[in-house]
Amino acid sequence: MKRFTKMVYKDSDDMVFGHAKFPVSQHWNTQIGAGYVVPEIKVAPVEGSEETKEGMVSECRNITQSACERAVAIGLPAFMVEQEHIFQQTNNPDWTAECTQVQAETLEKYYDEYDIRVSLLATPADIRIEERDGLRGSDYDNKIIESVEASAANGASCVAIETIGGKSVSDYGIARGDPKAILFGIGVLGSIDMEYMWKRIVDVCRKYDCRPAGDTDCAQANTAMFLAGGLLDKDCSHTLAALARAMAGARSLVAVECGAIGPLKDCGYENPIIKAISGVPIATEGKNAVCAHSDLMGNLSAAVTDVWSNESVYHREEMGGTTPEVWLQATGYEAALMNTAIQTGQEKILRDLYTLTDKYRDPQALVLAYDNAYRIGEAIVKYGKDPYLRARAAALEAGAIINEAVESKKMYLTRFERDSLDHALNIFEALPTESEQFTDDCIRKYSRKISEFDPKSYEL
Amino acid sequence: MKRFTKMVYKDSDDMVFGHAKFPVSQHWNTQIGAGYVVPEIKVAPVEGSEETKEGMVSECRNITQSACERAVAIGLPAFMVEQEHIFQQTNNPDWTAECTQVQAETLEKYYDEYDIRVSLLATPADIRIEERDGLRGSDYDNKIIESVEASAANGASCVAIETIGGKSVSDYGIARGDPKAILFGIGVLGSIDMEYMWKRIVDVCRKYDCRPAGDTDCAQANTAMFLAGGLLDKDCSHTLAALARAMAGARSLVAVECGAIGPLKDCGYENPIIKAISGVPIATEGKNAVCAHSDLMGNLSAAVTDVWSNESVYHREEMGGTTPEVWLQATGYEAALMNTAIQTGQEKILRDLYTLTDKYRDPQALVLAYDNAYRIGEAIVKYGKDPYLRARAAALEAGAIINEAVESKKMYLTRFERDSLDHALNIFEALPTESEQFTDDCIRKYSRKISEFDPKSYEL
Amino acid sequence: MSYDEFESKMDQNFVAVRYNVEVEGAAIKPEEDLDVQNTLPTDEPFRSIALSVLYEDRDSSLANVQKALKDKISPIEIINNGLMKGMDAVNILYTKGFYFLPDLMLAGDGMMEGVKECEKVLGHKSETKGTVVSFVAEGDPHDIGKNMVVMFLRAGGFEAIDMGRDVPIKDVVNAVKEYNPLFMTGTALMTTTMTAFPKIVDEIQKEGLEVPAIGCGGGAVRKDFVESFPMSVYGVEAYHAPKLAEAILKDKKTWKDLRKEYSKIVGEFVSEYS
Amino acid sequence: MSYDEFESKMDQNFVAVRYNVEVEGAAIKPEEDLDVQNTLPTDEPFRSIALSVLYEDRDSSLANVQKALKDKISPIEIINNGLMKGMDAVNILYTKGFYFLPDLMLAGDGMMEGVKECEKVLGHKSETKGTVVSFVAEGDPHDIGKNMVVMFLRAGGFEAIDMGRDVPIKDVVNAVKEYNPLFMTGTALMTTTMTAFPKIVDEIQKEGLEVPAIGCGGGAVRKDFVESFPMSVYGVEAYHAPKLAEAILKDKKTWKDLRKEYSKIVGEFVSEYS
Ligand SMILES: [Zn+2]
Ligand SMILES: [Zn+2]
Ligand SMILES: [Zn+2]
Repeated sequence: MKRFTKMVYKDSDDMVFGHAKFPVSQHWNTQIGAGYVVPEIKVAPVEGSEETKEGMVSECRNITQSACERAVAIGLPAFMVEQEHIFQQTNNPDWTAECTQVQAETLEKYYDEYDIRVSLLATPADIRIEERDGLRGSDYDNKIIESVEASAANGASCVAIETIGGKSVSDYGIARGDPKAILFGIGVLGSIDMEYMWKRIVDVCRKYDCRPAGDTDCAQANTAMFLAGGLLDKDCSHTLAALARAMAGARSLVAVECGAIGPLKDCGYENPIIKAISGVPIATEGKNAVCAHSDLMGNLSAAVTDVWSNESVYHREEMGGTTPEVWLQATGYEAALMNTAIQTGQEKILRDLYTLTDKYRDPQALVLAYDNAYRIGEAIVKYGKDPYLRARAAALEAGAIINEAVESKKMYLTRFERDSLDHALNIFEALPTESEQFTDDCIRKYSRKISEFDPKSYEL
Repeated sequence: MKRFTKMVYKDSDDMVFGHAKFPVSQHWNTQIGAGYVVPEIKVAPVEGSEETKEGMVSECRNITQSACERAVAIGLPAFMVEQEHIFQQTNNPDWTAECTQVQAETLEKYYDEYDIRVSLLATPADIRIEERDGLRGSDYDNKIIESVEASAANGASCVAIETIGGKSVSDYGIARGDPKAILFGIGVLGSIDMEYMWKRIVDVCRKYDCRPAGDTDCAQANTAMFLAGGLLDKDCSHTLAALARAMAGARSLVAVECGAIGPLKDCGYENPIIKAISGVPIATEGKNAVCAHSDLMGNLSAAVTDVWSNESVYHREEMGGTTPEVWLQATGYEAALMNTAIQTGQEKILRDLYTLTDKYRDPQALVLAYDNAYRIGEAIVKYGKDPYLRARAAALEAGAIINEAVESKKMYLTRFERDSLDHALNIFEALPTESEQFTDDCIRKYSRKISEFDPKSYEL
Repeated sequence: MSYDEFESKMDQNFVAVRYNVEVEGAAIKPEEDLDVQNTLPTDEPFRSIALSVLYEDRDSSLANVQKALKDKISPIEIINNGLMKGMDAVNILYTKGFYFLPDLMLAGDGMMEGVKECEKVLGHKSETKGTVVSFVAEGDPHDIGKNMVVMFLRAGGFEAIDMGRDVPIKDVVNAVKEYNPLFMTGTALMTTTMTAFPKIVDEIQKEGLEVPAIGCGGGAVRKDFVESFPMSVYGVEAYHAPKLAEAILKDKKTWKDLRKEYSKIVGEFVSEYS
Repeated sequence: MSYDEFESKMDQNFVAVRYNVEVEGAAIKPEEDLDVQNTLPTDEPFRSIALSVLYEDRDSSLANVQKALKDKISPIEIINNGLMKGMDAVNILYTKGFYFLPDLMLAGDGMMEGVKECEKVLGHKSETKGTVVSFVAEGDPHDIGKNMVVMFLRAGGFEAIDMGRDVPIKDVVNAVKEYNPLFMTGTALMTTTMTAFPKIVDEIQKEGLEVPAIGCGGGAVRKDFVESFPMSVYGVEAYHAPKLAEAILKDKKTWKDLRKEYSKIVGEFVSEYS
């Protein structure tokens, strides 16, 4: 496996939305990162649709067709439908096959009739449970790969996943403000598990006209982000969430190192770091994903995006239409603004406005501003061959970025944020420089404390 | 009454979001159009809340407090809550009083604690029914003014309304593609009724620390727009909807002529025309109002806005929070982008990107692009003293704008759009140049055809 | 800052596509459509009467009907073989996307004018497929949706009783007593006025009355709300109303059937119905 | 293009305000808070034990408890007058916004460590206010919400039975049989896994069992869904769980009461409850 030890982008200023160094071509005449931003729509199947295969197939058809109808009604040149699998879909690969097929047929019909560029991203669920037969070779594990294949074989343009390796440990660390557990969970365990998963996913996709897209650290860094919540919440420190995000950059890069080519999945807020390193196109979400969650970087996350997503929404009716219609319109209009900026040569100005709107709203936004994301990327590739060291370097660089902004009186921190940042940086600085030593330490410490954690799941 | 016969803005390029020639100051330290854009949140009370006064008061409190909580959670510097009255609220002015009071108290609490700029817009419903005791002096009519007073006396920052004068005639015209009926309904009857309503509203507001804000042609031009719908709908021609919108500019201006000072209400897509003429700040809605309806100018409508609204949404839960939270976050993030553009001196670039994103998406968007809106404003003030002639001039100018864009191969029309535009312009060109003659003609023609229409409601 | 300069650089195909223009077929004359040809009568005076409806010409519609009546043509035949055939042709073109709402409204006006003239001679109301009662909920002043529903129903050969807007619950219940309708349609713009619908159903049930279905739609009305009480069907488009009425009339569909088979009955994809 | 130049021009006050920093009060030491002072025991060894919990020091908590046990202090007293008092103080600071979730989790770890040590001496489980059963719905692998609920319940003096994640309906029903809990909490991340909740209620009813309330929350779970079946209460924040349990225990509140008085019971504005 090739590890990244150099930056593909040579300057952070070269990064901008709608453009990736390595655009991806898919069927139905869609290119990602090739000079235009593609809006994405994703809808959570309604409760009850999980009862039968027929119910789920009908739900998938409706979501897709509703999106198609709205796209042509408002004149979108392109869009992507993502189907995030429910448990039953992944656990029953024949459901996956039929759902994917009906979605592909629907999209193709509109592609044929209107020449509209369409794309279908299938995202099997990572249904593995560490304490139940482990992460490797379990029934659940096999079903995931079968569902990847069923997606690829039945017309998906690309396949993504949100792997959960290391989550038991990072969850423990996030809830307790334990930076070492977070680093171990994300940087070491997450990276090991991704390698296991992604080598297999890429092999499957290559057999079909289907692109291996990417992974996100939804299970870990997003847990920190959601727990951190709004400015007045008191669950997770926003500075620690920022460090977790930086480490997630080191982790999620593994998919690309295994052969994923993008777009990296929407909820990976770490994606700008990976784009900077590897040049692959990315999906992101922000102000048009308020339906799903509240983040503190609604605009900033659009700065270097290639696919702009709503993350998730209940499947139901709004006054303005059903949610597949309404939320595709929301992401579609924002993508249209970005595409206008590209067409008129103003994309870098809009990128900078997006970024500056949120850069000092929150420490996590700060470290994901594209120039800072680039710096974190540089820290990662410097230790590119070692997942532990590069995750640690990412966290230290993120800490440095925050501290610089505080010193220049642009970023203000609460005591909670200040204390937990100092605490984390002190710990990280004092850590061993040998991966093995760190891993042994952590196995000893966390096997005892976290009942779900099983080193064998990571072949440790 | 002072009629506008000159443009307040001397150049369309001087118009930009967040800035109005005549900013409005309100209590709670809020300024509108004074260099920053204010996000607006509006939520439709849940079904059942109309059953009792207590239910409605509790609903109003919850909506307001939820918005406040989210505003401080994500760091918004300012926001506005609009309460569009339900029938029962306006019909029972004591409900209005109590609802307004609890909302004002809630907002003030957050203003005191966080120094956040807040604003409350109360919008009594126009509950008059033309065929039931007419538009003047009926019980319903009196209740509206009492509700205006109850709003002003109990802490509303400003008051707006959507008057329905002329609707019976314009509805007839919109459904039948009859341009003359539309011109009569919007340009003549609408303007007459607004004068009747707005003189009284302004008098009431001036007794309190409450600003008379503005009116919108929601009842007429928005009916045309909603009926026109998406690109593939077949109910109302989009060119005719564009002409209706231009005429609405001539109509809605009357509120300002009677003393309204803005912000003009969000769903008035004609507002840019009126801002160009009169210099008052405006609220608008677009891509963050997809919850409420689908328009074809989600970005363009932000170009010269001062208050950015979501229009309306069900009061319920999304995954990302309740709708007062989620949708304030949506408008709040867009306002933040605009404010960043203002702070960095890039506001005109962002304005132009917003505009160009939609300018050729639809004929109505085209005529509302700020440069074209300005042209329509010029046509209006040229005949400023005569409501009929200025509405006709507005329509003719809008037609000219569309035809120029078609000729330069920037705008493409379907046959339906082409035919109905030609038909309307031919009719408008052949109309009398005397208001009285036109009015007499129309009274004769439409009294017979439209049972609800009663000339006495307009003192004709 | 040069707006024009920006504009000149843009390739619209990456920003907004006018699919309505892109997919438009060649223009045809209304009577050239094959299905219209098969629908229009070939013999006079019916053909002229039907064509004047098709051409949305209220005056000529009226004149043609008056002439036929003077020639002692049966008013029933004028309605069924002339006016309604013209309207059928209009419906065909509307469904195909060649005609638009204004065409349908104006043709409908012409058709109704002719029918009234025939009824004068008949001395009573002409027969229709059945009666539908249409109203706007109490507290709600917006009625364009209801007006469209009424016109679509009349164009489809139903008698539509137009109760107007801001209609008290009691009046709606009385209308059920009076007309024993095939179907009712209620529209509302707001979340807080649509609550009249379940109250009406409740009153109807209390009175021991029944109506096969009440189609509820408009503005803020949602399917999940409408389906939270009995007898009701969520109506999505005004032009669906006659199709629902037909399904009740011909196929004896109940409100439960209509909920389940809505998409099939109206013959198109409806996003609100999975 | 100069990003830095843009940045230097900005007045952040018109774009984003860090209200968390703006409204932060002066720093205080935990034991300086007046309410904490009133809660902490004054006599030793309880004060030291309580303080080690308050300082989130698991090792010193354990050492202090072991020493006290060696000194023959009653394990029950150590728990009630030492460990739990420390935890009460932690809860006070959390509610006031001086302490944060990690403080609570770490203090809870220290408290639980001490309790276990006492139970070794006792030879049995210590008494708690009551038992709560917590699970993650079947098909759902996400459990951080449940883990927080469990910790908040334990910190509040309840025994929390942690059933883990992806728990089959049958196992939940069996837990009700086995523990006869005061309350249950179920969490789910997805619309399509939260459907386990009504099924569980159904099974419980079929078995003729009862549970005073099942608090349902997490991810995609909505109040309107939760309130569409009986016994259930929509839970908004993990730290609300012990407050709901208290209300059931002390004030004999039923699930219907909890739905109606949620905001009052948890003592704060909750947007989801009007
Ligand atoms: Zn995710
Ligand atoms: Zn309106
Ligand atoms: Zn509106």
